[in-house]
Amino acid sequence: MSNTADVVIIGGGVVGCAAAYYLAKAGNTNVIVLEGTKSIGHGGSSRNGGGVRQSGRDVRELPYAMYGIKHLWPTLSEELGVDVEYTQKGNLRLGKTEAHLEKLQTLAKNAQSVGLDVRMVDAKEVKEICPYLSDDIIGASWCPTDGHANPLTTTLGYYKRALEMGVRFYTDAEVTELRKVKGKVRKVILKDGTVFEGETIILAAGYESRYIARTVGVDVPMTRLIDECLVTEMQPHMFDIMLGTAGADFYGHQAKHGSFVFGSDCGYEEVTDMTDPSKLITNAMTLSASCRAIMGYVPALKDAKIVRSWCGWLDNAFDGVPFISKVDEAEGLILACGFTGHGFGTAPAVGLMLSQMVAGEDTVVDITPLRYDRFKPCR
Amino acid sequence: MMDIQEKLKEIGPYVEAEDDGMLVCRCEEVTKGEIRKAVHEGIFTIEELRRYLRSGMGLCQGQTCGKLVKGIVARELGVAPSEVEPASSRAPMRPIEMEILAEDGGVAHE
Amino acid sequence: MDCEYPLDREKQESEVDPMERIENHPILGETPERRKVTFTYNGKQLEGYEGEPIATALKANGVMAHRYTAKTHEPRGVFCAIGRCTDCVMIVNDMPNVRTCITPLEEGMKVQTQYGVSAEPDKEAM
Amino acid sequence: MKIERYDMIVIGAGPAGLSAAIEAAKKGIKPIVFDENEKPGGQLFKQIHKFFGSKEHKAKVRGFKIGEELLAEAREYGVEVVLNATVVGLYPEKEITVKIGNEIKHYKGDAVLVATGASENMVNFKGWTLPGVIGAGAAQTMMNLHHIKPGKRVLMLGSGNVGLVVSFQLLQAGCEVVALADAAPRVGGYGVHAAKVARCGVPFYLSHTIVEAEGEDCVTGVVIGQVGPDWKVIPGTEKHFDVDTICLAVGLSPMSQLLKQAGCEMSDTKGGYVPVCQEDGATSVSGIFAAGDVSGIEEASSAMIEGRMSGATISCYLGYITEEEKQARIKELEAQLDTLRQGMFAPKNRGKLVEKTEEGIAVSMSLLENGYVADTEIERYPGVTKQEGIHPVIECTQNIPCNPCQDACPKGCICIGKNITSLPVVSKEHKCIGCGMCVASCSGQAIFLVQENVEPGFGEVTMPYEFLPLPKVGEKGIALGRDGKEVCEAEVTKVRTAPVFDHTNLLTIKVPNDRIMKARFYRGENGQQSAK
Repeated sequence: MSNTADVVIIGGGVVGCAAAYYLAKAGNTNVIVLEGTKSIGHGGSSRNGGGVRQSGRDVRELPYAMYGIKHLWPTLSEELGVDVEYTQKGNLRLGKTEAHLEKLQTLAKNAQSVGLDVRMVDAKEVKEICPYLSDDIIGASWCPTDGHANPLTTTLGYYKRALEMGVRFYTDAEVTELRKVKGKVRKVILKDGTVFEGETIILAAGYESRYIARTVGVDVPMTRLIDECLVTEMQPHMFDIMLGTAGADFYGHQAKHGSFVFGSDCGYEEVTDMTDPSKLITNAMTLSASCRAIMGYVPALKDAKIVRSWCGWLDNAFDGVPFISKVDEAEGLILACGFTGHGFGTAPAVGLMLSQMVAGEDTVVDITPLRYDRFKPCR
Repeated sequence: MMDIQEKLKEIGPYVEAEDDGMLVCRCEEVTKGEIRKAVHEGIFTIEELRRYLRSGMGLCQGQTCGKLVKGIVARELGVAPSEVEPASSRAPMRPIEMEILAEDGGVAHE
Repeated sequence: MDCEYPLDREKQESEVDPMERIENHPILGETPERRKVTFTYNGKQLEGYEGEPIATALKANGVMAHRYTAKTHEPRGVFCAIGRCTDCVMIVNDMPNVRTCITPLEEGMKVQTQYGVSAEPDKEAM
Repeated sequence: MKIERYDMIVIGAGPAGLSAAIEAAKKGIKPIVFDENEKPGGQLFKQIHKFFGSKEHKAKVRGFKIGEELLAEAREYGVEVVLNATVVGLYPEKEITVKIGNEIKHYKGDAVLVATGASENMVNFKGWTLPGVIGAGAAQTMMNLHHIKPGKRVLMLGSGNVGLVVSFQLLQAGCEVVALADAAPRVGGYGVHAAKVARCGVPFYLSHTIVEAEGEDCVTGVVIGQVGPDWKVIPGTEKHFDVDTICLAVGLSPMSQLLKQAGCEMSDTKGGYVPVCQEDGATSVSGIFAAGDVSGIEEASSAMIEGRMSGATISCYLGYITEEEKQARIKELEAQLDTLRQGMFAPKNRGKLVEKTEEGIAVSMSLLENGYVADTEIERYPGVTKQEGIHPVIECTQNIPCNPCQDACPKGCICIGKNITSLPVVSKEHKCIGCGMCVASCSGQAIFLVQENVEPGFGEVTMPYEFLPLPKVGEKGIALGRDGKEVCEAEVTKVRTAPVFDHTNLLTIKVPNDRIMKARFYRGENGQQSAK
């Protein structure tokens, strides 16, 4: 089969797969997706807590986060033919101190400024929304249009549908280098020497995007941060809302299956030094620290058993919002990375916008603030 | 490198089999047919399969069905079972109550 | 959704003839004396020995099916007997998912068949 | 959060783990051993049969006794054994988290030995999830630890050593084993294990697999069928049995999850998913070692030696012994391991059909296909002789590493020689006194004493007997053949029990002279032997 396509997407995660799907949906099936590992969605796409949220997001992200929730998520299962378990029952961001409430208020105000329905609720209302929560909670922000979905089936759903529509996928295809042809980024070179060529190259490979972009002289200012999640055994149905906290202690929800999926940390993440980042070994402290954090807010879960924990790398942009952008000095290259842990919920919108960027159309919302060259020296 | 489209062509379409209804993953109640069908939809690895069907994701974490699932996937892909990479292995090795996990002597600092 | 669990209480308890205990073994000798305790199984009083796995006491009383699965409502019982496969889980003292093959029996324990993750067959498991 | 530090942490108090800890403790290390079970010894605690091997392999000692001995030795050398302690994870810097009681404890070891053993493989068939379908390990746990019969009528799937040994244990516990089936065309385990099951009347169905477990809420029956060359059931060959229990003994897989979590290089082999290991147990991660079944499935006897090797290696790794001392010890242990890995069941012969013994004698095909040596085949083996007066008949027909019978005979009637796998030879020069020590010492229960003409026309057969109730002298019953079928009427003339026999009773029956080479088991008038 030909190694040349209109679009070569580097990264078989949820963003790459979504972009491939929306390209195919728009009629362009001459697309190749290259996944570096053996499994589609091996990275953060399958390792996150499944939040589909707007509240708490930066105002630069909110427009497309809101667009996705309004226009794409509700029909996604039907569209992909895979149950993505999208549940839109709201998000509570919980606070235990006055300082927490202040922080939540600021976030809420920012969000309201771009038209998001998010408001502060008191302890009593919190209990009405979710009776299982701790009495220590004094208030929360409430965004009724937030929700959650299953990142595993969403990623594979996009993949499967794009595959059915004719998109070519390659796994175990680790990209090491990009190369220009006549001044335009065109060649994608794999570790094993295989060369793919595309009119447009979408780089959606998480933190690894940084190494790849560098080969055409572009540095993407982001860092790598480990994040851990855990899952309980199946529990009787308790609630459908998504939870988060002002103190960022944990986030999570009860999945359709009955298990609870939570993300949390132990404080060591910033200094985690993994000899081989691909091994994704969890930290010996985090499992326990996570349980303490979760039980501090949802004491009803104390007897729930944890069956598994895992970790994944976040690609944290220097200023907390992603790079979704064409690159002036590297024509033909589109960056889609630095999602800073917000990639899953916004993936449908991002995928759609990437397909629009390829086609040279205007994106559904303005994403100029997400340009790759926004970093400015502070002194 | 695995060319998914090429491999799908090579293994051909999913053909129903008599014992497709048989359970393989006891915990999550996943049948042989579901696993076989998924392979023909491009779900080639155990990792993907776990995410797609939940096989091996239940209470026993695949300790009972791991080998069986591997065998089915290998057969559908036309490769030796040893070529199918098993799932990753993560703590806790046994299901443990949150309340117990929380008691590791650690305290959150404010 | 309609309940698909067997509704006939008598039948779901799947009692067969009680399984014989081994009191004297050709190699292991006589089984040490243990204290008899009573516990309830789906509300019914049964006897077992203190400290033996709940599953053993149930078996001695002829109980085979410990739970019915969430998706296909199939009966399940002891399979590995060492706490790995988790097929033998039941609701013990109102806690679901208790591995009865490795949980010691105590006086007065409340043991119930588990449907999905619930004690009620008519409550659809999520 | 406190992290306790140890020189050496051992995960798993089975034969490998305990042996390693003992070996290391002897060199001055103070190891700590964690095990998730209530009892130490791993699977040894469910093994109630006598082990094979030679003296240094603890031959003719029952598995659970070996477990007790290992634990006593470990305690003697100051090994700390923590039970009911589930290791939750194995992390970088050789850190483990352990669930002990209602809390989690953190430990770091300069060396960590993973000796977590194996878990059972499963096969699936229609109805395999029904209550009443259990693993062979589950059956052992129920009857040998929890004192309850797994079932009244049982079908065993699997003719490997586990399937054979557990079938015999089921009979000892008083269960009826209605059949033993295996999809393979030949018995996989030791012939002697098969023979003792077959002579109790259990039919063997080789090239048969389970078609279906029947029952609504629990097992009420099973259908098996003959498999063709494509491993599919040949229509029309189905057979039904009324059973309440189906027992699966279809092999073991290493429980290597902790090693994988720790990032050790792994390899998918025929023996399962194992860490890439050196012979001394070192994995790809410095300071993490593996021993026993977790690094490849073998017998408990090998696991003990492997454990000792790891113990020696770790002692050297931690500077308690020199490289030279380690090498010397490893060499010694390797030699022991080598003897265990000889014979027809040696790892190199796995899956092969060995047609001739090392002595050049044809292997009994009936044994491989039916579980017992045919009457017409038995006389070709050197342990089977025709002599005047009482003498042993040793129906040991395969080369397995085992020699206790040689030492058992005070008169020197039995000779195996230097090669431990050789078939025992019964000498015609030495005089058998009929003490029966050989009968009781044979782990395979393959030795019988026979004597013609104890009274006109009648002879006697003395056999090992491990069932209850013990028949009484004067009692009349039926003598069964190697195939478990009725041979003739028999009268019990002697019943001997002694502590030295270790629960293998010697039962002597009187049968007609022409039946002494056929009668190999005894059934009392009131039917099946059983535990009460």
